[in-house]
Amino acid sequence: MLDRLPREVIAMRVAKELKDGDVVNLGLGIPSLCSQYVSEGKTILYHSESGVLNYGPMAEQGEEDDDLINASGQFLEPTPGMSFFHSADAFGMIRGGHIDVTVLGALQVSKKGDLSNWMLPSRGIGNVGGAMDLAVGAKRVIVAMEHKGRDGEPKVVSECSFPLTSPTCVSLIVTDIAVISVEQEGLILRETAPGWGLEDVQNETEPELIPAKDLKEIGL
Amino acid sequence: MLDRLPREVIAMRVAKELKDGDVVNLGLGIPSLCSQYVSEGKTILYHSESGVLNYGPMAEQGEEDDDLINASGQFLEPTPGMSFFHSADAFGMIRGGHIDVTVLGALQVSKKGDLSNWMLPSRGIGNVGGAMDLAVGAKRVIVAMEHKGRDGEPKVVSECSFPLTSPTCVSLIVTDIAVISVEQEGLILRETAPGWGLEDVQNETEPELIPAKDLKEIGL
Amino acid sequence: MGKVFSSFDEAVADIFDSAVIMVSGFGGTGGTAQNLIVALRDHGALNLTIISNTAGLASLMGFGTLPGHTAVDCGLLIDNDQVGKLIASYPVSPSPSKVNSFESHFREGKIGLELVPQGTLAERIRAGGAGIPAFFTPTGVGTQLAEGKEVREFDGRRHILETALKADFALIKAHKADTLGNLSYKGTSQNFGAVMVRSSGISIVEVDEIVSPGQIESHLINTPALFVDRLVKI
Amino acid sequence: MGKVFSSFDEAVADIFDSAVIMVSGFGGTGGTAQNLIVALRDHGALNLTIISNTAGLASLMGFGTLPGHTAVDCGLLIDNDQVGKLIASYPVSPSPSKVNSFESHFREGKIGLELVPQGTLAERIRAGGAGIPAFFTPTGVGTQLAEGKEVREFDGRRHILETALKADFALIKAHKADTLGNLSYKGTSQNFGAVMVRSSGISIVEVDEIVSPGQIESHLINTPALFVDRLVKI
Repeated sequence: MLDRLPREVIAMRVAKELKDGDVVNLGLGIPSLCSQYVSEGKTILYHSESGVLNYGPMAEQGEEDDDLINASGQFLEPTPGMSFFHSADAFGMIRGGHIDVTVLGALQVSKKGDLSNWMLPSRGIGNVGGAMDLAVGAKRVIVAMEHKGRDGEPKVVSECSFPLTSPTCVSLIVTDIAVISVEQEGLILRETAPGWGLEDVQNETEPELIPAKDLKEIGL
Repeated sequence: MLDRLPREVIAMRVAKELKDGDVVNLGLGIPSLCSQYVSEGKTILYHSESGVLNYGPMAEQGEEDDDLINASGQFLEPTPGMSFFHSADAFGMIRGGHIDVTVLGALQVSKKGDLSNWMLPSRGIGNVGGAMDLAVGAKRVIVAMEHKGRDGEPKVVSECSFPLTSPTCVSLIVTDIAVISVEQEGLILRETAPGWGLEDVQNETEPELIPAKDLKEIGL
Repeated sequence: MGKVFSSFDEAVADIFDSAVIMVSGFGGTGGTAQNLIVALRDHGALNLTIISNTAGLASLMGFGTLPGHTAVDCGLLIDNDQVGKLIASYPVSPSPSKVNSFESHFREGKIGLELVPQGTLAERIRAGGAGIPAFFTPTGVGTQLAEGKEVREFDGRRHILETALKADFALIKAHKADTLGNLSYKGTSQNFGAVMVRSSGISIVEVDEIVSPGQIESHLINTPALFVDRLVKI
Repeated sequence: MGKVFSSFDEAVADIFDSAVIMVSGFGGTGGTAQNLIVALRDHGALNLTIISNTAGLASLMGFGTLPGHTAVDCGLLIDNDQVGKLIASYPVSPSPSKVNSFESHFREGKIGLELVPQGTLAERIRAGGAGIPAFFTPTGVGTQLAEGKEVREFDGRRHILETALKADFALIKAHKADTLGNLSYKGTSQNFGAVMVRSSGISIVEVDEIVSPGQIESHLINTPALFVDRLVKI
């Protein structure tokens, strides 16, 4: 069996997409790991729906302050140049197109870039949180996720069967086996995990993948 | 000829209308004088469209700061408990119903309480400024003005012939000869300047005035 | 103009059955009016509509809560069967296996839900305070949360019409107040409170400290006094 | 991410003919980017659309201007025939006998005007920065400024639909900046600038001082860095 990349490596690959000066909002789970892997010399301004811009590392144990959290409820360390704002302004930034990149988890992504990430139909109720705002508002939406669900079902699908977060919003999908970009002509397979070929990835993907001319191994 | 009240006395009469704890926005001209005549013991929070709440006296000569002005461009003195905000918030306060009383000047007020105060038709162009927002947003609109125009024409009219600021917004009119409230049944003459009778005021007023049961001399 | 109340109970005493109540806080304890919520629980008003980002994540799972602390949030009012309807973006536990009282009440049909994207929730509350009855937003277009809503294109992009939210009361936590009602918050704890304070008929604010006017410097005031009706010191 | 420019001229060099430009300031010199306006005059871009509260009251009549000071404001660009259209709430002199260059250009048909109530102007600019393409407001209903606008009742009261304003550039004055782009303003000088900085493609800010991150304390930052593109020290 082929090796799948660990969560940290998915986050590393996503971190490569972040450019100097970008304003970035990281979702729960794998996305939240990305900030650890941004190369030095790049200044990234991290934004959180809790009402903070330019946060840095998490607070050390014993230094936690419940007036200083990110949207995952993690305690932040005070950072030079950090600023605070209320929720209407926090989402004005998102909806107004001031976030360059958001990295989100997903339950399903369709071949058109539709995103489903807020409700399992089996549960019948879910938390929408800020996901719809981010999916619609950020200039670039990157999905970071495992390629298959725990049930073994593909998560890159022809049509989302789960409730949508937003149609046609995802531009890049980074998983534990592949990097796929969403283009007008369809899903372009750009990179694969070491040892994985087009067919291996296709076997775990519902819609047809178009191999990139320069299809290569995932680079970090 | 009967004596007309000076501008200061009009302002004094309006000041009586302001209640302890009121948030008040004062327009240009006579309205701007009102704050000088509020009786001690009443706490009034003055709001200005320039982005300040709870301003106090004007700055002394030599103490002026162009980062501290009211909507009339007057320099303010720093005051304990004064706060600042941007223009969208300044008008959110107005439109959102957080201003208890605004005192405005007028070119015309109609018997239904329609207000015209932003453009002389003869000029063909005018400054709307914050007048429409205040007329629509404040809980109570008081007009403070001279009863007749410089041309001798009545300013309390049956229908406004000048461009409207807002329909049916004025609740009280205080002039140099009378205090008139705008009610469902029409304009009620509540008080008159010393020596002035119903007929004297009526002669300078286009629509019919209904004398209040307790019609009396203007009290300060 | 006495805004300072001497007890939490007194400050919530006139909250009536079926009132609409905004409750501040992002989900953790920061910015959550824990004492006012306890007072409202003790007060016992019923069939409340609660507008809140979550149904209480701090009390459920320690979200944004300091280690070793026991959190109070609007979950307490739901636990106590005082809530008939919730307007929120994050009403249930993130894990299906952990069921909060909102979710169980919801499945029993005892509580209604209006699920709102978080940014739309914040903007609807802001609109309520700013005299804007409705606005168009791109958020939610093409999803089940847009069902029944008016759709209109602007600049070639679809938007839906959302309406303002207002409340009879808001229960807010701030850091400091002066006796005029000016407020300052700490760090990320202004979140929903600094917006809700504008759109509630009566805003009730618990603070760590109440000082004289001038003791919060002008440029440190986050919420101008005109939005604040009642203050209680913790 | 170098946001700091070494000259006003360099900071406005790419402003193109027919650009839409927001200009901060309430009407006086406080909050008005006087140096950037001079640079834009020297630059000479033509047929600009200017979005500004006034057409320049400081230069016209010393409004909000310290005694003995000569003020620069967007009136300079109108004087210099660079403006094809003005979107403003207070475009002319308060006295008909004092005619500014906007009014004379307007009467000659050389400049267009969109007259907007001041609060609607501020809210339209905020909407432009917050991704809200349109909203309903009660301001202006029943007046000539509502002509041609959609009217709808909410809660029994008539409202009109207003659309967002955006710009290609904004010329803003703030007090301090750090090199990340965080801004603080003094007193009443945030007014329109703190909103315009959000709704312009490229925001250009002149400041009294540029410091390192951390030298403006977090709770003193009025405008978070993400809204700011270019900084020039006065």
